[in-house]
Amino acid sequence: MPAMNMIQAINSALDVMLERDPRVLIFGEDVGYFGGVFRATDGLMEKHGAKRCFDTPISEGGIIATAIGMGAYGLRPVAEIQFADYILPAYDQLVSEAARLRYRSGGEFWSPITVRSPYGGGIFGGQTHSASPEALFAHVSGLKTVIPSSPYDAKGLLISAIEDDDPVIFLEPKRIYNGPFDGRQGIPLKPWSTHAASAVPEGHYTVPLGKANVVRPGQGVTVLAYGTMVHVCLAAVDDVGADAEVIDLRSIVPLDIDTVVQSVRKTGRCVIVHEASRFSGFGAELSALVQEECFYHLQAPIERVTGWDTPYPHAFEWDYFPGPQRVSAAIRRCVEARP
Amino acid sequence: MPAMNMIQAINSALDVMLERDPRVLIFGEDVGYFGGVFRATDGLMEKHGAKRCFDTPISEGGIIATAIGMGAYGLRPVAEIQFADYILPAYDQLVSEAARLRYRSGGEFWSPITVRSPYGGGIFGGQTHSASPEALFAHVSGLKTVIPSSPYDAKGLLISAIEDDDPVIFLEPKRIYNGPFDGRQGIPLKPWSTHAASAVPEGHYTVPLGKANVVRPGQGVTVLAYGTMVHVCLAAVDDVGADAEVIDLRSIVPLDIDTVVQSVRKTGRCVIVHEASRFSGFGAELSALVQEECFYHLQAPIERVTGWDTPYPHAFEWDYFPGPQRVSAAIRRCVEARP
Amino acid sequence: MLKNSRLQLHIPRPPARPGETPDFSYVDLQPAGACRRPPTDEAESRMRDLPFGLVRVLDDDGSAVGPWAPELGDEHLKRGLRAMVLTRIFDDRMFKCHRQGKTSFFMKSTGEEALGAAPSMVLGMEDMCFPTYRVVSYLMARDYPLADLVNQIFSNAADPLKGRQLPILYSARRYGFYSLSGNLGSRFGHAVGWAMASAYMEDDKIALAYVGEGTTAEGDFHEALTFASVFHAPVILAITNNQWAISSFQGTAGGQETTFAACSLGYGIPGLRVDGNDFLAVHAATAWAAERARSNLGATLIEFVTYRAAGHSTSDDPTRYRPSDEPRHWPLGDPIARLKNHMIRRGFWSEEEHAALEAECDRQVREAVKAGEEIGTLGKSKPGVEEMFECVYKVPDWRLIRQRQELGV
Amino acid sequence: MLKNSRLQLHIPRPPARPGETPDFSYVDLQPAGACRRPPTDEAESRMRDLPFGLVRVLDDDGSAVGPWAPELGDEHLKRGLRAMVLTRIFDDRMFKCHRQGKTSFFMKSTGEEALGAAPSMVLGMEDMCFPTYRVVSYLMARDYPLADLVNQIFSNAADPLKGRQLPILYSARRYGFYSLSGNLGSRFGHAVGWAMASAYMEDDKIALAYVGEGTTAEGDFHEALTFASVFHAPVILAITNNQWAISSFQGTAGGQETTFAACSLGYGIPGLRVDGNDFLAVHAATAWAAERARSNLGATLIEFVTYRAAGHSTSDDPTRYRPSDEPRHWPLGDPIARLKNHMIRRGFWSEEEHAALEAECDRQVREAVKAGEEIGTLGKSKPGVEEMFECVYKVPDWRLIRQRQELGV
Ligand SMILES: Cc1ncc(C[n+]2csc(CCOP(=O)(O)OP(=O)(O)O)c2C)c(N)n1
Ligand SMILES: Cc1ncc(C[n+]2csc(CCOP(=O)(O)OP(=O)(O)O)c2C)c(N)n1
Ligand SMILES: [Mg+2]
Ligand SMILES: [Mg+2]
Repeated sequence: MPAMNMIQAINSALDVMLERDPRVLIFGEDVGYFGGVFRATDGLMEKHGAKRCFDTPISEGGIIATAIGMGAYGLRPVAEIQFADYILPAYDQLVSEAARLRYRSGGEFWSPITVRSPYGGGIFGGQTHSASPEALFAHVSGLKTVIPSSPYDAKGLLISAIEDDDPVIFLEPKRIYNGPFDGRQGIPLKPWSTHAASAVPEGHYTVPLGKANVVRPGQGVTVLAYGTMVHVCLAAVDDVGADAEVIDLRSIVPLDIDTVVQSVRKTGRCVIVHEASRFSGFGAELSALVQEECFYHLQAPIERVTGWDTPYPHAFEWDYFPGPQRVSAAIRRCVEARP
Repeated sequence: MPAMNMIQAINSALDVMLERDPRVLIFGEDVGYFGGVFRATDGLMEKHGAKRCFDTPISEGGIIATAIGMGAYGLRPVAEIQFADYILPAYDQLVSEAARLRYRSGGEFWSPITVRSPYGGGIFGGQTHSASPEALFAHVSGLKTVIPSSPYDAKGLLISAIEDDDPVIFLEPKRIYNGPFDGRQGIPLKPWSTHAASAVPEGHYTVPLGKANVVRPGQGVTVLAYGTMVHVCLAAVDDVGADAEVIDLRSIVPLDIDTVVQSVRKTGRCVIVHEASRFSGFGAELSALVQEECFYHLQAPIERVTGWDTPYPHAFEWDYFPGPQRVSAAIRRCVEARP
Repeated sequence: MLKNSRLQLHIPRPPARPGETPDFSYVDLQPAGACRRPPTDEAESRMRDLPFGLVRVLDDDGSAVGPWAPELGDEHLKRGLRAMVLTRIFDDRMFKCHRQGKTSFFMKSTGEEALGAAPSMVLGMEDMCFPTYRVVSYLMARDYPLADLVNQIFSNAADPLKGRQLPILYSARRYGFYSLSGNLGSRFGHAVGWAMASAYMEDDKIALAYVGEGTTAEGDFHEALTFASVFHAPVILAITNNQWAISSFQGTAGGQETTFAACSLGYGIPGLRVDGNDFLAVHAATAWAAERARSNLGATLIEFVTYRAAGHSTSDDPTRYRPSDEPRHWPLGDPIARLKNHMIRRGFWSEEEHAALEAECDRQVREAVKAGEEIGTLGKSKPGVEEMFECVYKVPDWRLIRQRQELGV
Repeated sequence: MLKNSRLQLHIPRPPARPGETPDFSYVDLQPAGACRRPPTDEAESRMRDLPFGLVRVLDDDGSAVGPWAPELGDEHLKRGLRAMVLTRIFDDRMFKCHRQGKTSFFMKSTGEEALGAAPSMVLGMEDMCFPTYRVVSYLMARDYPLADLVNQIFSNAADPLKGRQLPILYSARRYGFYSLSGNLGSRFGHAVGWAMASAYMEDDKIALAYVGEGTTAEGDFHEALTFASVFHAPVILAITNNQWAISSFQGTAGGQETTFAACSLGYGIPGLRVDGNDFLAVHAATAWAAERARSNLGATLIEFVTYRAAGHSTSDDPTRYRPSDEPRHWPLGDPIARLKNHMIRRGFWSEEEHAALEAECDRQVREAVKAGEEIGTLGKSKPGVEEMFECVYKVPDWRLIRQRQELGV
C-alpha cells in the first residue's frame, strides 16, 4: 500500500470519486489548472477535464450557492474554500440554505454537498489564515462536520462525506498535511511515511462518519481531541506518562457519544483539547455532555485546553497554541485531582 | 415614571441618544419613515431628521460594513437587522471585521457599533423569523452580546451598548416586546404595565454590560437564563415551588461569572435554560464554566433545557419551545438528585 | 470646476408619502411596440440599449403591436388568463382566512400575476423555477392542486411540507418549483448552480429565478450574476420591480440612479426591461431569454416593471407609508384587465365568459379552502409532532432520537 | 431560431498557459489621448461610453497627450517617481528577506506602483485610503517611515501592530491608510460608510478604496457599490485589474464578458477604464473622481488596467500557471519606465539623476532593514506576549485577564 501524506490522501479520494461517479465535480478558487494552493487537487483537471475540476470566481457565497443548486439537480459537488476563515462569507448559504433545504422542503430537495477547507493555525498565517471555526458549524442543525487526523482517515472520511446525502463541512488540519505534528516547537516535522496511518489503499474505501477512533486505550483519564490536537495529545500523554485513553472524535457532528461516555465512565476523568478559542467553543459542548452523561462517575473537574479568547495572533502563535505543555499540565491536574 | 413596554423603552433609548450625541445615527431596512416593522424606531426620523434615521438597501452585509466604516470615522452607528435570522449575511463583517479591527490595527481603529435585532421564536414566524443565534456571537473574541429581559433593562443596556467602544450585538427577545411572557400556551399576555420593570425613566440612564441580575434569590438551585426565558423560569420556579435563585445574565459577553459562580457554590445545583437549539449552544459554555468553577460544590448534574436540535419548526413552535413544563421538570430532577 | 467644502449626505426620498399626490412620472415609459427585438444570438455588446428601453406589446387599446408580439393561440391565452384570475381570487380568499385566524401569515401578488403565469407557460415541466414568495401564479398556470396550497398555508395534518415551513414558502419539485425560504435572495445562486448542472450533464433543462427589486441589493444577487456570466449558465434571472420593498420605495435599492435592468451591463449579460403588467410582453421576453439559454448562449437578466398593488403581507398596512390612492395611479394598468381586453378585442373572449371564469375559479378556491378547513386550520390540526424531528438529516442521529423520546412522540 | 438540445458547460480559459505563447490581444487598447474627458458634473447617463474606453495620457514616445493630460509640476512628478522607485526597491529587498527567513510572508506590487502613488498625491492627509495589500506605494508617496514597515514585516518588538497581524497588512491612521486584513473585499463597504460619515458630519473628507479584479466577484463589492450609489457617498472605488488572481486569470472573474469598469453602469455611477501603468492617467482619473466626490456628486468607479508582473506572494510560483515570458509581453509597459521617459522628455530628468534616485532609495531601504534587523527578525524578537491579550476589547474582561495570568505574562 502506498504511503501518502494527507494532501495525497485527499487528492486520491477526489480522484477515486471523480472516476467512480460522473455526478461528482470539484471547484473552488485556484483548484483547476493550478491544483489548489495546498495542491489538494493537483492533476485532477488534467486527468478528468476542466468540467470536472475548475476555478471559480473569488466568491465563497457564490461557490456554496452554486454547489447547493448543483446538489439540488442531482450532482455531488465538492467545493474547496481556500482557507476556513473564508467560509464566513458563505455562512448564510450553509446555515440558512444547505442545512435546511431537506427539512423545509419536506424532503423534496436536499444538499449532498461537501465543503473542504484547510483549517487551524501553525503556518504563521495570522488571523485570516488560521481559523478553527468548527463550533460555528456544530451548532447548526442539518450540517455535519468532519475533521480527520491522518491520511488514512482523511481519504476514508472524505469519500464518506462525498457519498453522504447531507451537507458535510470537511475541515482539514493544514498543520498536519505533511506530517503528524506533535506540537513541539523547533523539532523537525516527521513525515507521514513514518506513521502507520500513511498506509492508504489506492482505491475506494470509507471511514464512516460518526465513529470515533480510540487512538490510545487507557484507564486513568479520557482525552478528547480531533485533527492536529490528536497528535499533540498523544505527545502530552507520553510526556506525563499517564494511563490515558485518547479519543480522536473524527467527526463532531455526528458525534460518537457512546465511545466518549463509555470511556469517561471508565476513567472518571476527562480532558478536552482544541485549538479554537475557548469561550463557547466545541469543547464546551463536549464538557457539558460528559458532565450530563457521566456526572456520577466524574472524579475530577473536566478540563478544557484550548486557544485563548483572542483573534489568532501572528507573532504569538506558539503562545496561543495549546501545545503539549499545557495539555500535559491539564492531564496532570486532572489525574491528580482528588474528590 | 412612565410605564413602557419593551419597544417603547428601546425607542426611548434611541431617542435619548440621538438627542444627546450628534454622532449617533440609526439605519436599517424600513426603520426610517415607517419606523421599523416592530415600530422600534417609530417617530425618530420625523423628530430627528432623515439623516439621523433612515432606510437602507436590503443588504445586511452592506448595512454592517457601512456601520463599521462610520464607526471608524468616529460616529456611533446603531444598525437594525430586521430579524436576527438575517444577521447571517453580515456574519463575516461582524466576525472578520468589526470584532478584530481594534486588535489587528494595534488600536488605531475600532468599531463602536451597535447591532440591534429582534430574536427568538414565539410569533409563528417559522424557520426564518425565529432564530436565537447568540452562541454564534459568544464564540467570537471581540464581540459583546447583550440580551435584555425587561423594558428597564432594555433601555439601560441599549444606552450602554451605544456608548460602548466595542461592537455590541443587541438581541431583543421579540416574544416579550409587549409583555412578560411566562411560556404558558393559550394564556392571555399580561402587558408590561403590570410589571415593575416597566417603570422606565424618560431620560438617560445606563445598566452596565456584564452585570447579571438576580431576579429571584434562593438557596436550593441556581437557574441561569436570559431574555424571554427569564420569565419562563420564574413561572416554572413558582410551579415547582422550588427555593431557586434565578439569574438573568443580561449580557452573555461579557459574562458575569462571579454572580454565577457564587450562586452555584451556594446552591450546589444548576439548571440552564435557553431557546436556541442545544448542541453547541450557549448553554454548553455555561455548563462547562459552572462545572469547572463549582465542581466540588455540585450535588447534581447540571441540566440544560433548550430548543431541540432542529431548525425552527413553524407548526410545532409550542413543542419546540422549552416551556415551563420542561423547565419545571428539570428543576425538579436537579433538586431531587442525590449524589 | 465645482467645489463644495461642505458635503451633504443624500437620503433618497420617494415621490409621495401618505397625504401627498402619487407621482409615477419617474417611470420611464415607452409606447408599446417601440422597443427593438434583436435576434437571440446578437452579441451583448450590440444590445446595450435594451436595459434602458421597455418591452411592451399591448397598447392602450388592447392590440398586440411591435416586434415582440408573440404568436400565441387562443387556448394558450385563455389558460394564462385563468391562471392569473385564479391567483387573484385565491390571494383574496387566503388573505381573509388570515384575518379569520386560520393561518399565521399570507402574502398576495395582486397586480403581479403575469410574472409567474406567463413564464410558467414558456418553460417546461423539467425546467426549474426558483421563485420568490410572490409568484404563486407560476404554480397556478400548471394546475398545482389548490388543496396542497391551502393545507400548507393552514399547516394542517395534510401539509405537504409537514408543518415545518412558514405559509406560502412552498416547495413543489414535480411542478418544477424549487423550495422557497424566507431569506431574501439566497436562492438566486442556486438557480445558476442548477442550470450549470444541467449544462454539465449535457441535458437541455434551463432555470428561471426571481428576485424582488429590493433584494437586488443583497450580495447573493451579484454572486449569482457573476457565476451565470462566467460559466454561461442557461438561466433566466428576473427582477420583479414592483416599486416597493415593504415600506421602502425602489429608490432605496438604487432605482433613482439607473434602471434595474442595467445591472446586466456589468456582467456582459443581455438585459431587458419589460412591462410586467403585459402578459404578452412577459411571455415574449421570457421566450427570448429561454431560447438564448437553450441555445447555449447563456443567461439573460430581465427587469419586470410592475407594481405591488396590495400590502406587503398580512403584517403590513401600506397606507402608513404610501398614498392610499397610489395603486390607482400606476401607469401600466392591471395585467388581468389588459389581457382580458386584448382577448375580447381579438374576438375569442367576452365579459360573460370572464364572469363565468371568475365564478368557476371562486368555486374551486372555496372548495379547496373548505376541504382544508375540514382537515383543520392553524392550531386545529397539524402533522404528527414527530415530523419536527424528521428530515433534519436523511437519517436522524442520536440527538434527534433522544430528543424525540424525551418529548414522547 | 437557434436550438441545441445538448447544453455544454462553459469553462473560461486564459489565452496562454505555460509553454504557450503569451497573447494580450484581448486587452482592448486605445491610443493615448483618444478617450474624451467630460466635465465632472456631467450626468452619468451621458457617460455610458467611458467604461468601454481607456483613459491614457502618455503615448509611446513619452509625451502627455489628450484631454486627460494633467498639469503637474516637475517636483510633483519627481515625488511620484520617487515613491514608485522606492516601492519597487523595497519590495525586492523584502522579498529577499523572506527568502532568508526574516519574515513569514510578503507580497510585491511590481508593475502596479502607479496605482497607489498617484492617488496618494491627489488625496489629502485627512482623506482615507482603504487599501489592498498591493498599494504600499500609497504610503511611500507620503513618506511613511520605512522602519515601521520593516518592523511590522518582521513582527519584531517595534512592530506598530504589536505582532498581531500578518506582514504587510499595515494600518496607518495618521497617514490616511485604513487597517488591512487578509479577507478580500470586506473593507470596500467600510470606505463607503466612512465617506457617508464625512458627508453626514458635513465635513469635506473623501474616501478611496481599492479591490482586485478577482475580488470584484465577492458580494461585498456589490453591496458597497449599492450603498455608494443610493447615498451618493463621496468615495472613489478602484478596481486594480492586474489580469491575475493568484493562478486565476481575469476571465475567471468575468473579464471575458465585458470590462470591469462596466460594473458602474448597474449603479448609475460614472465608470472609467484607465491605463494603470500610466502615472499621469491614474493621477488625472483620480483627480476627476475626487472632484466629483468633493462636489457632492457622489461616487466614481475606476478600473485600472495593469499587470501583476511578479508572483502573487512569497508562497507563489507564477511559472506554474502562466508563460514565464508573459510579463515581457504586457502591452502597457512599466509605470516607472514610462514616467521616467516622460520626465526626461520634458527635460527635467536624466538617466543619471534616475540612477542616483535608485541608489538613494536603495540606501534608505537598506538602512531601514538594518535597523529592523537590529531589533530582530521573525522569531528573534517580538512584542511582549501580553500584547496577545490586549485590544481584544477596549478593556479586557475576566477571561482575558485570567488567561493572561494562566500563561504567566
Ligand atoms: C435576508 C433578508 N433580509 C430581510 C428580510 C425581511 N424582508 C422580507 S420581505 C422584504 C422586502 C422585499 O422587497 P422586494 O425584494 O422588493 O420584494 P417584494 O416584497 O417587493 O416582492 C424584507 C426586507 C428577509 N426576509 N430576508
Ligand atoms: C475572502 C477571501 N477569499 C479568498 C482569499 C484567498 N486569496 C488571497 S489573494 C487572492 C487573489 C486575489 O486576487 P485579486 O483580487 O485579483 O487581487 P491581486 O492579488 O491580483 O492584487 C485569493 C483568492 C482571501 N484572502 N479572502
Ligand atoms: Mg419589491
Ligand atoms: Mg488581480
